[in-house]
Amino acid sequence: MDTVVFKQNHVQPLEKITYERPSSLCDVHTHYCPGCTHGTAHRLVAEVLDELDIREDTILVSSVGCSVFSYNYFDVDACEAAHGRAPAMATGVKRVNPGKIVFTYQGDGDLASIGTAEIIHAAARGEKITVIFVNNAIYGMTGGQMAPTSLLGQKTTSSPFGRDAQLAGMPIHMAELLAQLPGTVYSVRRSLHDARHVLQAKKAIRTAFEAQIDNLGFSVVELLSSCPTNWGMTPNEALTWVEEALVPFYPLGDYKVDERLQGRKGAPK
Amino acid sequence: MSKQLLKGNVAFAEAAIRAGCEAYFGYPITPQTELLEHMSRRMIELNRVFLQAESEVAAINMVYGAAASGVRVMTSSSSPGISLMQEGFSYIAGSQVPAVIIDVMRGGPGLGNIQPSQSDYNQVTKTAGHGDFHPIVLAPANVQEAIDLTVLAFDLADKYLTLVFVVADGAIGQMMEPAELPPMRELPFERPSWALTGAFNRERNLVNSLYMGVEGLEELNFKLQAKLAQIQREEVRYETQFVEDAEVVLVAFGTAARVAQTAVQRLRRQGLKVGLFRPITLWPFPEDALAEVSERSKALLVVEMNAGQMLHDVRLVAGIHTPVKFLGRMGGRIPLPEEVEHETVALLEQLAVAV
Amino acid sequence: METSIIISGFGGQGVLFGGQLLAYAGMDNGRFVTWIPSYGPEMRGGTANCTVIISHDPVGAPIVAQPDIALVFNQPSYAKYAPLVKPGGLLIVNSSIVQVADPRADIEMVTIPANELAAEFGTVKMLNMAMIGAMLARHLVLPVTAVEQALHDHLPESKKKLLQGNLDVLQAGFRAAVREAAPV
Amino acid sequence: MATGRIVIDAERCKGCELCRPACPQSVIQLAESLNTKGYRPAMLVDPLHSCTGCALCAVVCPDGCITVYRDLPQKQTSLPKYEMKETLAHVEAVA
Repeated sequence: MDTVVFKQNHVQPLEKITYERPSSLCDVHTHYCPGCTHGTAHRLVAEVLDELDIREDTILVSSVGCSVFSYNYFDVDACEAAHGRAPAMATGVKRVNPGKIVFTYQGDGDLASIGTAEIIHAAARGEKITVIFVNNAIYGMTGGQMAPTSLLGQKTTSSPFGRDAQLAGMPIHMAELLAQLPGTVYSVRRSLHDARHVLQAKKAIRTAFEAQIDNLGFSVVELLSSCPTNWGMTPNEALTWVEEALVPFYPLGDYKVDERLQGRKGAPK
Repeated sequence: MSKQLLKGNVAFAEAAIRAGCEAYFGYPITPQTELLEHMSRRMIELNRVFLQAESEVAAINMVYGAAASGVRVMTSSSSPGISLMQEGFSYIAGSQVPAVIIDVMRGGPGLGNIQPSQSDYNQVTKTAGHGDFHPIVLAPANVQEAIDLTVLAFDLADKYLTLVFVVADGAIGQMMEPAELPPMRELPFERPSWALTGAFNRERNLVNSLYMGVEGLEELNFKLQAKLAQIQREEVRYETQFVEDAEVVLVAFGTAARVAQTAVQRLRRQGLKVGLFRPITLWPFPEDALAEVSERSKALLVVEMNAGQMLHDVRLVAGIHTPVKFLGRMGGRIPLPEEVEHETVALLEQLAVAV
Repeated sequence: METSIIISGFGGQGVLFGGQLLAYAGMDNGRFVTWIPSYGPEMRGGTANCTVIISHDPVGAPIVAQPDIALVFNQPSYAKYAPLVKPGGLLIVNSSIVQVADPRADIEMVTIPANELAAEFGTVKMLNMAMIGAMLARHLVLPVTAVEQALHDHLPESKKKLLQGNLDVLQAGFRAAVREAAPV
Repeated sequence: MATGRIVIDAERCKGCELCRPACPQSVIQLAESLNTKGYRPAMLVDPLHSCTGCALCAVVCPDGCITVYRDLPQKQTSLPKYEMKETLAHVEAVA
């Protein structure tokens, strides 16, 4: 997509665009807080849709949580599911549109709490959908309550003394869990805390969509993400917390990569 | 096409298929399971979509997804499963996509039992989940009607972009009667313009029930109310028997109406002036027609297989001038014609004394 | 004219199919019919019963308090339905299993050894046909030829090889009931 | 060393500053003025033309505000800066 700028009366271009806003994003401003990496995740998905040239074939199933308005941000056909039900709704959409690309975009409360049955069974069936799972260890939209993925000791508005395993159980590792299911062909965890990891995340998202294009089965990318507002940090402090607290507890890695996906961008070497 | 001896549940399923149902999502629950089983075989044979979901909650949300994609889709369940689906109904209502739900009711509350009941009247007619909405609710009283109303349900769902329920009690689901199936309809080649099919050479489509602004949501509600008003004007259905000169009119739907019909026929043979009013659409409730009947008669007797749910709608129509009595059996019990006769005769005697 | 029939036994005695066969025969002869089973946990290995109504008019209530006819295949069914038969009605009892106690004077009762008849003329699984045959001998609800035709037309394809056996047992039940009715 | 520049959509920018530490050349700062939303948007402050067009700022930008340009190698000796700016302004105006 290189765009070149020509100097008048010169044959040679002066400069070229090497990075621009992906066309699969709508030309609107998002409602996300400053520094929220939801925006980054959106951009990566849109870049992948552009690169694979599948925007016109893609249907988004939004979920409930901070990303509830994601249907306003992607320039694709979209619907909005009930809280946690995106994988079920996506199943309905995909089954009657088997040639289309269907993805859900879900947060941790949606996917790992209220919607665990739906995500587990969509994966178990090998539903040919792609799931973008944004894990920021907190309920953002409702104002910072404890999430199923909140860390032990993490203070939230509903765990004011820090998450206590006796009281609230242990955080849940979804990428590992979903990798256990035979219908899953791709389950990986990436992080969005710096440029290098963002680029790795994009490769994984691309592979996840390729898995669907090739009709292989269920693919999911868990993205460790930040919530500066509810964590009470600056955006850059929040990214540091992702790196120093979330990444050690939620190890980045490839938990399942179907052999048919080996050797692609984002697949392990 | 000649008549076949068909089980109600099978009739629902095959009628849906012939009406052009392209996708079915469901979860087993007695007493509607034969419906799901029939779908599991026939839909696959026809290369259509059948999926046994992990729960009723998932099933209705799969229905929502397929409905948003513009195909004829349905699910079926029974009372506790319908309770679970209420979330999905509400989203479907708010999104204005068409879907058909078959509810073969059983006794409640709670897990209740699997015997025939009309326990879901309130939960299907009064609203779909939270919010201000009424699905269209059709109530067959025999297997032929189960077929005809299922076909109608798909047509109404498409016409009004709404949820349509066909509600039967377990007896109608389990019973076999001679009935005639309609011919198989061709499936449409094209999806509606609003459907989710990928934004190829067009603006993107959005199917959604979320309106953060007050104005937007109120505007949606005005639209929904206008649609419901139109349905109330145009889609009322009911049946009457012997109401012209009836002193007491029995009001009942589904299996209860069949029992009432037997009672009415026996009492007529004894020369007693009794009639039957049977709502076929439970929503829209046939208010005007019943009001007319109620004005002519001395009393109404509502017969239901619940503690009195339609009763309240009848009372609203009858007002304070026509007494409304109630006979209900609960817990999966079907009232017997003898009970209904007895109650009707007692009511006639009371009226005679009062005069 | 409406005739209600309850057929009751335990799962595997062909109670439900027997009822369906009568419904088919009624339908094919231009009658209004309903068939409704008891359904529930008891159908999974316990007692099973169904109600069939055959009528010249559209059928209202699909269940009855007092059937015109009851076919009881086992002891619990006898205990439950013998008292319910309408006065003047007909009770067919499978005497291979049922011990008759306190026979009612106000109904007609026919006892036939359905298991033995079925085993002799077909297989023991066909006892439902013996019971139906006996009923047809004593009640004019349908001609026996109508039920024979229904067997021809509606026996599932997988059971077609059992057709002749079923017809034979039906006839055997019919004859046994005629014999029983003859004055001693 | 390659050279380039970035254009930041100041109205879209929420001033989160994630791009600042991401920039190896430290040529991004927040503006003193506010955009219409009330944020101090990021801006390129690159008097020495040390931006390499590496795009790391754009990679971390959650709001997709940053377009990155990289200068192409020229056969003739590099044009004076003022001429290029004028040309670009002209081209953008025409576009």
